[in-house]
Amino acid sequence: MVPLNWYLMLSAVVFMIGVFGFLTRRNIIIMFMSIELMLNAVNISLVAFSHYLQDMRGQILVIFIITVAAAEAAIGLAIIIALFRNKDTVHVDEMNEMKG
Amino acid sequence: MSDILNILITEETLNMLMKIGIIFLKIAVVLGITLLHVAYATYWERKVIGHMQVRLGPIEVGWHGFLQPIADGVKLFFKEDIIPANADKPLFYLAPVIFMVSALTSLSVLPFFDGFVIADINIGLLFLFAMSSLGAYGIILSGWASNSKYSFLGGLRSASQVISYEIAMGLSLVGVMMMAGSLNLSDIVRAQHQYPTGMFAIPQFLGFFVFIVAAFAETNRLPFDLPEAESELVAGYFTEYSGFRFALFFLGEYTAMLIMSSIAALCFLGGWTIPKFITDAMPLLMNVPGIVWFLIKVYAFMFFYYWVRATLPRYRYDQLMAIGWKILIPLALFNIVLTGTLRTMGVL
Amino acid sequence: MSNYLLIPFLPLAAFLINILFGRKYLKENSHWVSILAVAGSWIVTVATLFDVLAGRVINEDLYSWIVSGEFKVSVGFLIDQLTAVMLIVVTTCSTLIHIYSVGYMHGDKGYYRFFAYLSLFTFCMLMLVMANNFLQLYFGWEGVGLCSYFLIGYYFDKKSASDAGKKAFIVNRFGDFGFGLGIIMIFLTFGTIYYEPVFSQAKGFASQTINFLGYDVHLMTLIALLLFCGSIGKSAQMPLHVWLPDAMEGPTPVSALIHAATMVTAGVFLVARCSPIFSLSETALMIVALTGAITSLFAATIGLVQNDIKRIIAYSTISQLGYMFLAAGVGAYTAGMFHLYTHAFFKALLFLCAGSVMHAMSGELDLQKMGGLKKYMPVTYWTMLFASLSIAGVPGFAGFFSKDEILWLAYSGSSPVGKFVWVIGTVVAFLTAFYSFRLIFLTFHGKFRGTHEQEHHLHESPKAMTIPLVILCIGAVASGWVGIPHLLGGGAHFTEFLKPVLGHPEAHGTHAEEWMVMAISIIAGFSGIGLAALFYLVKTDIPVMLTQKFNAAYKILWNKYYVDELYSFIIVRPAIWTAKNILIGITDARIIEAVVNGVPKGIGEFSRILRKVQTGLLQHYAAIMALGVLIIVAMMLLR
Amino acid sequence: MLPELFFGYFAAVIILLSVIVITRRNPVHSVMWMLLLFFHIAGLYLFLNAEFIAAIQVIVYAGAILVLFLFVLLLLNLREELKVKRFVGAWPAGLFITTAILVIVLGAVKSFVPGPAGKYSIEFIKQETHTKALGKLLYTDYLFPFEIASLVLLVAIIGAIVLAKRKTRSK
Repeated sequence: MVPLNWYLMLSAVVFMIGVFGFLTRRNIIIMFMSIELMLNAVNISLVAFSHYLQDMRGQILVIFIITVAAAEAAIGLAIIIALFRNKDTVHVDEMNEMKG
Repeated sequence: MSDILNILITEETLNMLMKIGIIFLKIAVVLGITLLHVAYATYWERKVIGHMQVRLGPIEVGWHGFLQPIADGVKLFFKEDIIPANADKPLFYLAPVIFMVSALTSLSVLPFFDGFVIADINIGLLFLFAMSSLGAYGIILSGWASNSKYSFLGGLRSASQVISYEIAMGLSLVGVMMMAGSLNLSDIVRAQHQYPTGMFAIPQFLGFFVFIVAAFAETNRLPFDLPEAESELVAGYFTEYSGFRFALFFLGEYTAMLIMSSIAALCFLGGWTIPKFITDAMPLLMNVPGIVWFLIKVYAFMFFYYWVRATLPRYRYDQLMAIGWKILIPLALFNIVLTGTLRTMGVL
Repeated sequence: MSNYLLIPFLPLAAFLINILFGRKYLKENSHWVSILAVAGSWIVTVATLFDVLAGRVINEDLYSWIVSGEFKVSVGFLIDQLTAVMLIVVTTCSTLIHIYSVGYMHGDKGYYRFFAYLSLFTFCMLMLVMANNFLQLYFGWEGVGLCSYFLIGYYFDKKSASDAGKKAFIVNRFGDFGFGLGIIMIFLTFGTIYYEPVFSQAKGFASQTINFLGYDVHLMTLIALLLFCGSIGKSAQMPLHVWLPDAMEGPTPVSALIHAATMVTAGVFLVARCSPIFSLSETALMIVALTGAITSLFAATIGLVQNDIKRIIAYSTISQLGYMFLAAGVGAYTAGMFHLYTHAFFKALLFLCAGSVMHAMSGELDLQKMGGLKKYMPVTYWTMLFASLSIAGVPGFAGFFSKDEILWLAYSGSSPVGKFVWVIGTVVAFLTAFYSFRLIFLTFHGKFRGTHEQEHHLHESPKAMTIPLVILCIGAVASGWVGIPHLLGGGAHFTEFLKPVLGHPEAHGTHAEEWMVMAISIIAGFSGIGLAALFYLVKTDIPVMLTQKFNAAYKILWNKYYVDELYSFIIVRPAIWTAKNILIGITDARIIEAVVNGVPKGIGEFSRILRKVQTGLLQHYAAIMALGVLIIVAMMLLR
Repeated sequence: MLPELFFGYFAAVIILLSVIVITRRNPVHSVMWMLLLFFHIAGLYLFLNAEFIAAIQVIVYAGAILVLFLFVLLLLNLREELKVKRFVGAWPAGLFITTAILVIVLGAVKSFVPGPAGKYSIEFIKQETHTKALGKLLYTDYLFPFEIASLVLLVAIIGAIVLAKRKTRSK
């Protein structure tokens, strides 16, 4: 039997890889994919919890997370397209109009 | 050494190996039969359309051109494999494989007759959706990786077409799921057998209609073969492919047709069973093996494919999208509401 | 019976409709809304008056307005005999003047605004008189003040008009300050500001004193005088009378309604309403009487020499208001109210006639440029003549009865200054008759002295103006008949009607004395008229000679006793000097500017440093967030 | 032994693929690796007896979201992407922060104590079938959140159309 902790550690590692990608990549689409990675990491731990605690709530939550991820991807990508039209770039470090 | 073997080879592992062996055998059988069918589907298509257009079709190779598919296969196999210089090579290689694999994988959940299915999983229908949505990757990637205008436009067109009609197709099958109360294809067939009309095509005629149209669009067949509209896009997303890789796309398309026909047979036409009222009238038919009924239904649907191809003209691209989003999806949604209402009222 | 609520709220509705929709939609039809509303009020008022005559008094709260600890105020209404009289005066005058304004203001660009303000004024005035507590009274009081300001400055593009508006507002502040203090004192003393408990408890505090700046002050005197401060301001008594003549810058209907018939009498109404308090303090009453008498004389003498037709009537108003205070001061509140009531009609009429004259003269106000208008505008002439006869105290006219009652009660009353103020009152009666007829003779008789162009233009005013004149004229003649004294065989109904609220002083005199007082006042009135006729009809060189002979006295009167100059010297100029040199020069430039500029400058500098943090780069924020997560998780783990 | 091996394979591949996904220069390749990653995650879900979740993982994530990514990538012209720097200058700082959090979280996972088990045992799910169990719960106890999720999706649809639509020049 695989212990639950293994899943949690896997989840943590994947999540942190996602965070790293988000913090360091210049391409905003890859940053978005990093977010998806983080969401998936959370899903892994939720499904694992659900299985080990014999409770369906974790998987219900996963369904909602996937829903939100889909919505987020749709909106986010639409924003990226609008952004690309205006600025002709997808590099985040070239977008600093909000600089104080 | 033998100690380790002894530890590994126990009763349990042997049993497991046995099971795996049976599964591999099943896969081999299914693949062999399917590929053969696919090959001859091309032959029959040429023949049927030929006769519909009052010409003969292939006739030279073998008796009535019966060996034509084999000759075609040999030819494609030995043709030069051309790769464009500026192509994204890994993806260029990968695209037809994804396309073919996604089609072939779907076969694993199709029950050909009672009990004969490679993987009898509970979410068979969902698995089919998943795999059919994967096909889009092969199309998009082939279009993009070829680094060619025609391929790229064809790829984009096809991908948006496939994605759009996937929704309609999925929704059209929801009615069936509600009728059967299961996602398992075998259960769906059994539920139809229990049902008075014997097949869901009758109570689910709306869903069946949506499914047929969506299936034509999903497989990029006429009248919806926009991605490969010769007059506009040469050959669409596989313009740059040749030889064996072209053959993979070709096979993939016909496999997808076969799978769509199978789904239609399983979900709407009663699969390997025939309606009870027929067997009651003619008990003799009980002795016919289920696979025969199943194949008859599949062939009938394939024939319909050819028939439509020979008859209908091609739609314009915006018309295609309009049909998908403005007619089929609302219709499918209406079908779901209707089915749900009638189910709760106890009519269906 | 609860339809009495319509009385104030109809005009309020008219105000809202006009102010919201007047400019764009109603435009020249604005008057319909206002007139219908105020006429509706008048009808309800008449109905209410009959209820009150039948002996029903309303005193109820509509809803809770302010509740703060022990302090509770409602919007409430008290309709007793006193209120009923005021209601009749206010709604009648208001209705007629609304109608008159249709003709007078015709074609003005701020037409809707004018009617909106008139309606708002009517609403506030009605709230004032219908209040059942001091705070609501104060609300109405300030409301009418505000409307007065709006309407004096109605021609705001004219500097003198906007200045006059400001002057009225500022001068009234002085009085209202005292009034506010008076209300606070009432609350501190009685713990409530509702009339009914205050007045019923007042007797219990009659002898109470309060230590104020080391002096023991009689509590009731203090409260009464503080309230009287408000009256002085609003009713333009000495020394706060200076605003009223200037208020004539407003449109004439405004002068008639606000600065003659209704608002300015609010001070008298206040004294009458608070009569239970005033009656407890002999000192306060004495001060009221003397203030009234002196103001009355003072304003009448100024009125003798002025040439501006509206100013003469304005001084006459001040003088007559002084008369009412004189009456109240000798304890004859009913007589004061009676005079208020009759005065409203004839004074409003005088103003409207003056407006009619102005209308004909294209805005000319100078008496020297008029003359002989009688044949051009007969209706105006006759109505104005009747009004003047009334104010001069000619027997049979309204003014005669009220003035006579005041003089008789002053003479016969128990007030220590009664005889003194009677003498002054009689003199004023003479002066009043004189200047009123000086006005009539100079305006309507003799030869026209204006330009040829003006003469060509002379005409009678339109129907919308003359009809109210005629109606008011009936009031100016007949309104006194409800109060014919017993001596002349009348029933003194007015006095009897108000007795339950205001009481009535004992008259310590015989019938002979009463006849004597009446005769003296009649003689005073007729001699005034006669003298005016002599000076301005027969021997027109006498006034010129007199002014030359008594040049010094004439100068003083012509310059209104230099009161404005005195105020300017004592208050206005020091205030301006302080504002210029200390407030602007030091406080504003050195202190406030320094703070105002320094604070944002400091914030700006701080922000300049702070905004370095805002790089605008998404990943910096994300990294800081992650760092925060790191710190929080680490803290939770190490805890 | 076998389950551990199985898990080890999946975990190793998932971690490896995650790293590959975020380090690829070509975003299209990233997407393809991510596709593979999602299949492995779906496999892990199957391993955890969550077949329905595995199916929608493939259908929604692989079939919809990633296709959307791919579409957007194709719509944007990213040729120069292959020539420029992949990471921001301060990536070591990011690495440091991430590693630090990871170390702490991994340390914290050790002290995790599972709560009491619920009624959805493996046998129970097998008997009822996973989809049915999930559906019953979703349409009863979680009906309201479910409806909200549908609203979120509606907003996303409209929002995406509004945002991505090319602005027609107003006259």
